[in-house]
Amino acid sequence: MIRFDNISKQYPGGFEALLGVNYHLPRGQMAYLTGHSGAGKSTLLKLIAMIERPSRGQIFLDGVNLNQIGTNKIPYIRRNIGIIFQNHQLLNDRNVYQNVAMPLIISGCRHQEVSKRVRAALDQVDLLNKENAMPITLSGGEQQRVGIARAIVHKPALLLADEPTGNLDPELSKEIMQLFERFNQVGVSVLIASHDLNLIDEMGYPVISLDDGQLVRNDLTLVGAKS
Amino acid sequence: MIRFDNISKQYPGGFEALLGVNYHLPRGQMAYLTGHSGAGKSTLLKLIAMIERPSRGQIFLDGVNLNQIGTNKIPYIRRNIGIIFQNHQLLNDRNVYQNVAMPLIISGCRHQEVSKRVRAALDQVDLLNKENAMPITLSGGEQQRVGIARAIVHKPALLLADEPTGNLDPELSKEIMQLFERFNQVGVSVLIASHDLNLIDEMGYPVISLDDGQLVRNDLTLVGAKS
Amino acid sequence: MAKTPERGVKIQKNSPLKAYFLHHARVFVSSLGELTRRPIASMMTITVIAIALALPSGMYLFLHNVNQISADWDSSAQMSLFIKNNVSQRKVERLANRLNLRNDIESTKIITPEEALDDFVRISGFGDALNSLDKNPLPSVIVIQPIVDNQKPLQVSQLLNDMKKLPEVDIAQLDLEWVKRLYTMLDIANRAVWVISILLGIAVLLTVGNTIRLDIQSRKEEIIVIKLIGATNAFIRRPFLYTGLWYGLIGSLLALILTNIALSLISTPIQKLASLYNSNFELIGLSFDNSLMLIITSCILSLGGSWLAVGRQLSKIEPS
Amino acid sequence: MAKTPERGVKIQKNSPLKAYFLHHARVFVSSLGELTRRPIASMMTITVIAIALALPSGMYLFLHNVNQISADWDSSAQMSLFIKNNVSQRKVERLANRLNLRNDIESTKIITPEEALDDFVRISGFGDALNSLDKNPLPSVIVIQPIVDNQKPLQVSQLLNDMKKLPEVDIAQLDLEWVKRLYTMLDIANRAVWVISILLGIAVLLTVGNTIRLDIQSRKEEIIVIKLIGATNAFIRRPFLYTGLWYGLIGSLLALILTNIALSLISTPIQKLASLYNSNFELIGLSFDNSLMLIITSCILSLGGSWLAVGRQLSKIEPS
Ligand SMILES: Nc1ncnc2c1ncn2[C@@H]1O[C@H](COP(=O)(O)OP(=O)(O)OP(=O)(O)O)[C@@H](O)[C@H]1O
Ligand SMILES: Nc1ncnc2c1ncn2[C@@H]1O[C@H](COP(=O)(O)OP(=O)(O)OP(=O)(O)O)[C@@H](O)[C@H]1O
Ligand SMILES: [Mg+2]
Ligand SMILES: [Mg+2]
Repeated sequence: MIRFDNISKQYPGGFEALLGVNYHLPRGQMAYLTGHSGAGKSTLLKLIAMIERPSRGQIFLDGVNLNQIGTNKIPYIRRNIGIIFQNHQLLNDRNVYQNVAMPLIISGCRHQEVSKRVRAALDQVDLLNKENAMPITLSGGEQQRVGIARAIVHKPALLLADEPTGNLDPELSKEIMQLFERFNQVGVSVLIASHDLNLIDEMGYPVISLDDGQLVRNDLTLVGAKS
Repeated sequence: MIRFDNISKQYPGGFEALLGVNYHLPRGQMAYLTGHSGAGKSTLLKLIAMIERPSRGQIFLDGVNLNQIGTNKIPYIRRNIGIIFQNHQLLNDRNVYQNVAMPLIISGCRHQEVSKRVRAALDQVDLLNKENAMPITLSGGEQQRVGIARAIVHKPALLLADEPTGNLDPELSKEIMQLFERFNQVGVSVLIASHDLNLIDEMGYPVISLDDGQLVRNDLTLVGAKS
Repeated sequence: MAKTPERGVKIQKNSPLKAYFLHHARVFVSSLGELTRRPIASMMTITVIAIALALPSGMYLFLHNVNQISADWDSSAQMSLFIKNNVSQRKVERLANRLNLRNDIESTKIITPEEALDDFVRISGFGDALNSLDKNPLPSVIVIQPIVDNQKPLQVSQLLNDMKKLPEVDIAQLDLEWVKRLYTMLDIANRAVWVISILLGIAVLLTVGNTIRLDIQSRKEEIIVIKLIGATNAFIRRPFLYTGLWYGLIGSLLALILTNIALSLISTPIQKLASLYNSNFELIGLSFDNSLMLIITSCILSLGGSWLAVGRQLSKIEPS
Repeated sequence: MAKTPERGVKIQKNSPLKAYFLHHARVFVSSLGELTRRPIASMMTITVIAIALALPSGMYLFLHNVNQISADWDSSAQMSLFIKNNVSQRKVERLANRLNLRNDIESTKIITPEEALDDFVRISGFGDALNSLDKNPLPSVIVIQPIVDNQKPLQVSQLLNDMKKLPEVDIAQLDLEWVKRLYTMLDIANRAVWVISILLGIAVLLTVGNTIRLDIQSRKEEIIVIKLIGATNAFIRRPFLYTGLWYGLIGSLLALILTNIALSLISTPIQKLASLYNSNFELIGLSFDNSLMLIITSCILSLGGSWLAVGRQLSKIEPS
């Protein structure tokens, strides 16, 4: 699903956030991404979603070389990815329902279909009762869950999650991870950046690990060889 | 330092975020605040910082009844509190240095004094090298640390922290907690909302716990009796 | 991913064309909704636009009406040709008829020496002595009513020169020089209205552009978010363009209302003024065509302003 | 906490007054810095303000100049009094002297019947017959030059009526009715300039208010953050007010420049026009006082606009 081919990312200003990163996440695979604060986890995910472009190397998303995608094609790439952002990125002037419905509206989905899917997604993150609340009136964890609902509502082929449980209590974190697991079981590829090493251990999925922009652990090579 | 006297908070819309909460945090005490997502932790902290006003009950901050503080006096109350917000709340159009300097500038501190204190604060969160970076170019954890530096730069008498390590790896989380501990040792009262139960256990400070807006655990009564 | 059967495709979509129009209609209506949700803020922008539009149309009307009034006064812009004494009465008549054919002369009128003397007697009030004259000393006069074209005030001078050159004519004299001066002033004022219209048109463009620009700025975060979840630039641009259109539309309607209120307010004093001069003058309002022009101009300017703002701003806002 | 010795107090502070002025000066300069950091955006707002200010000052100048021109023409606004035949020449002289004392009369001039006849002979070109008259049939005429006050066009009519009632006067006749008409028009135009100035003043107020409002809106997050860390409302308000002031100041300067450019552009054709009428007319520019007034008005309007916007908006933005 995702293949990084010797990817480096240098930010304007000269900081090298990623340095020669190679890995391959097979289709339908779930994996974790770890590393200290500032190791480059978010940068790695941003490269996949084309929020940043790599300085060197090539990224293949489902066989497509992202370097060859023009700016005006980016929206269509993003529509097939569900992204959970580290800082939620909710629309503050729309309520929870409208936030979650956004990806469907953007891709021109029918009205009845929208409402059915949004409710299903909200149900999965246990927020059906907050449907009409504005994001600003939600607790940190609730906002995070709205972001998760929005990422899964259009049933993307790939799910990227950046610290999806940073604001959640251990119990809820576990539940959310299990939600991702269920998605993975119906064929969605999932990549989750997380600090919660205990939970990661518990879930038992392959881990790739960054340290100062370099890959220092890559369980996926084993998996890749296997599949 | 902080006394909650039968505090309830009902948000507009009717949601009861806090229900009859009583506790007393003695001056110079450090304590943890826990509870599930949406339990009311942030609400409790917001009441202390006068970001929200209680619906019922009285809050005493260092002996002052907050109900008797007028709107125009609020800024002066806030200047004596260091607050670390769940969502960082950084100024995106100013760099790290300027963000951290803000509390000092607001209270009219001298120029030389400002730069000395800001550098000291940045040093404590290990961000001296990012002094001139804009918040948007920082990783999630780095932003969180800028928020921490800003909260401690003016050496407040009380430190409130809402999920200060949600975006930090376990190692850094530990360091930050130790930073709070050092502050506490020089007499600062500290109240930290956190989900990181392992870390809380490890630190061994008193815990107060919320469940659906109600206080279900309060180690502080023991402490309060002791002191 | 583009190559594989997309999961997203499973979503039941409308037919593309229908979806497109539905979406446009929805954005068109919802952008109006946005404006009404912040009524005071929207009214500030709209009022500025309306003032900027009402002023040139008001001034246009003012001048249009003054032109009209002065057209009434044209009758005063006569020319008197004093005919040489040795020209016979018949020749004078022939000359008058000939002049009548010129396309810059409206009409001619002959005042015979007898009539002139009668007038003179009447004016001076002392007829007895003159009546006793054995020979009338006064010349024939041909009074010419030129056709005055506001756009060409010099034509009348030209005509006057021509007349002076006629062999039969002793003296040719324009009765009311001031009419020419008035036309010169009106001409300058007409040009001024054009300049002012252009300046205020720029003001409308900039006002809408500025409003939309700041609007975009204040929605920067939202735009980033919505880009992050796969919205195209066109999708993001649309509501802003429609908002600009609404500003222009409502602003021009308000301008029309303002202009017509102003018109009805001054109509009474003007009517009174006109009656003082025995003029059956009717105040001219904005015609349907004028109004339509104003609305269309306003919409185009506003849309242009928001287009500029959106183009400049949207490309600057990219997630990072 | 207010009661206890505050830890924050340990921070070395400037003396409050010095700190206050230092802070104001810093904000004053830095708000200009903000404007120059977004030059195109700022120019849009400033241009709208400048246009809105340049228009009324331009129109004011136009009318001021027209008034000036028409003052030159005042000499044409004469009145002729045809004196009854039975009034002796001495009485005519006495009447003329008496009239001269009126404060609405500039000067009087007597045309004796002999002079009148000479004129008539000259104009008609046929003196022989008239010269042979044994008695001059023409009356004495007193030509009056009234003092024309632009503000009171009806005074002249009043004077005319007075003259008609004089027992010695047979016929009193205003030579140039059109002057009165011109003054009426100028009067209307003067009023129009006032109305337009007020409208455009409102436009300035709204433009600045709107810009500041949207500026505040786009800084909503920042304002919340800065409130959260203990900033007072005054602290937050200040940069916006200074920004408004800058808009007004720069806008008015630009308006002055625009007006003076326009003035120099039309000065040549106007000069030519004036020379056509043998007038030694000098185009009047904006005086120093006018300019100062414009700048002050603009600053007050802009500050007022931003004050309104800030007041309305800041109270709405509260952390939650
Ligand atoms: N736009 C940018 N410009 C410059 N430097 C940047 C930018 N974005 C990120 N960086 C730097 O790149 C490094 C990696 O950032 P990244 O966000 O990928 O870290 P991370 O692994 O997600 O950390 P965290 O766990 O704290 O979120 C950081 O040191 C950060 O300061
Ligand atoms: N402004 C508001 N208006 C209405 N309801 C609100 C508002 N703010 C918070 N709430 C509700 O109050 C409840 C408690 O919110 P709070 O932010 O205190 O939770 P929390 O304990 O901090 O949770 P988390 O760990 O997820 O941050 C939540 O259910 C939230 O939806
Ligand atoms: Mg990150
Ligand atoms: Mg919270």
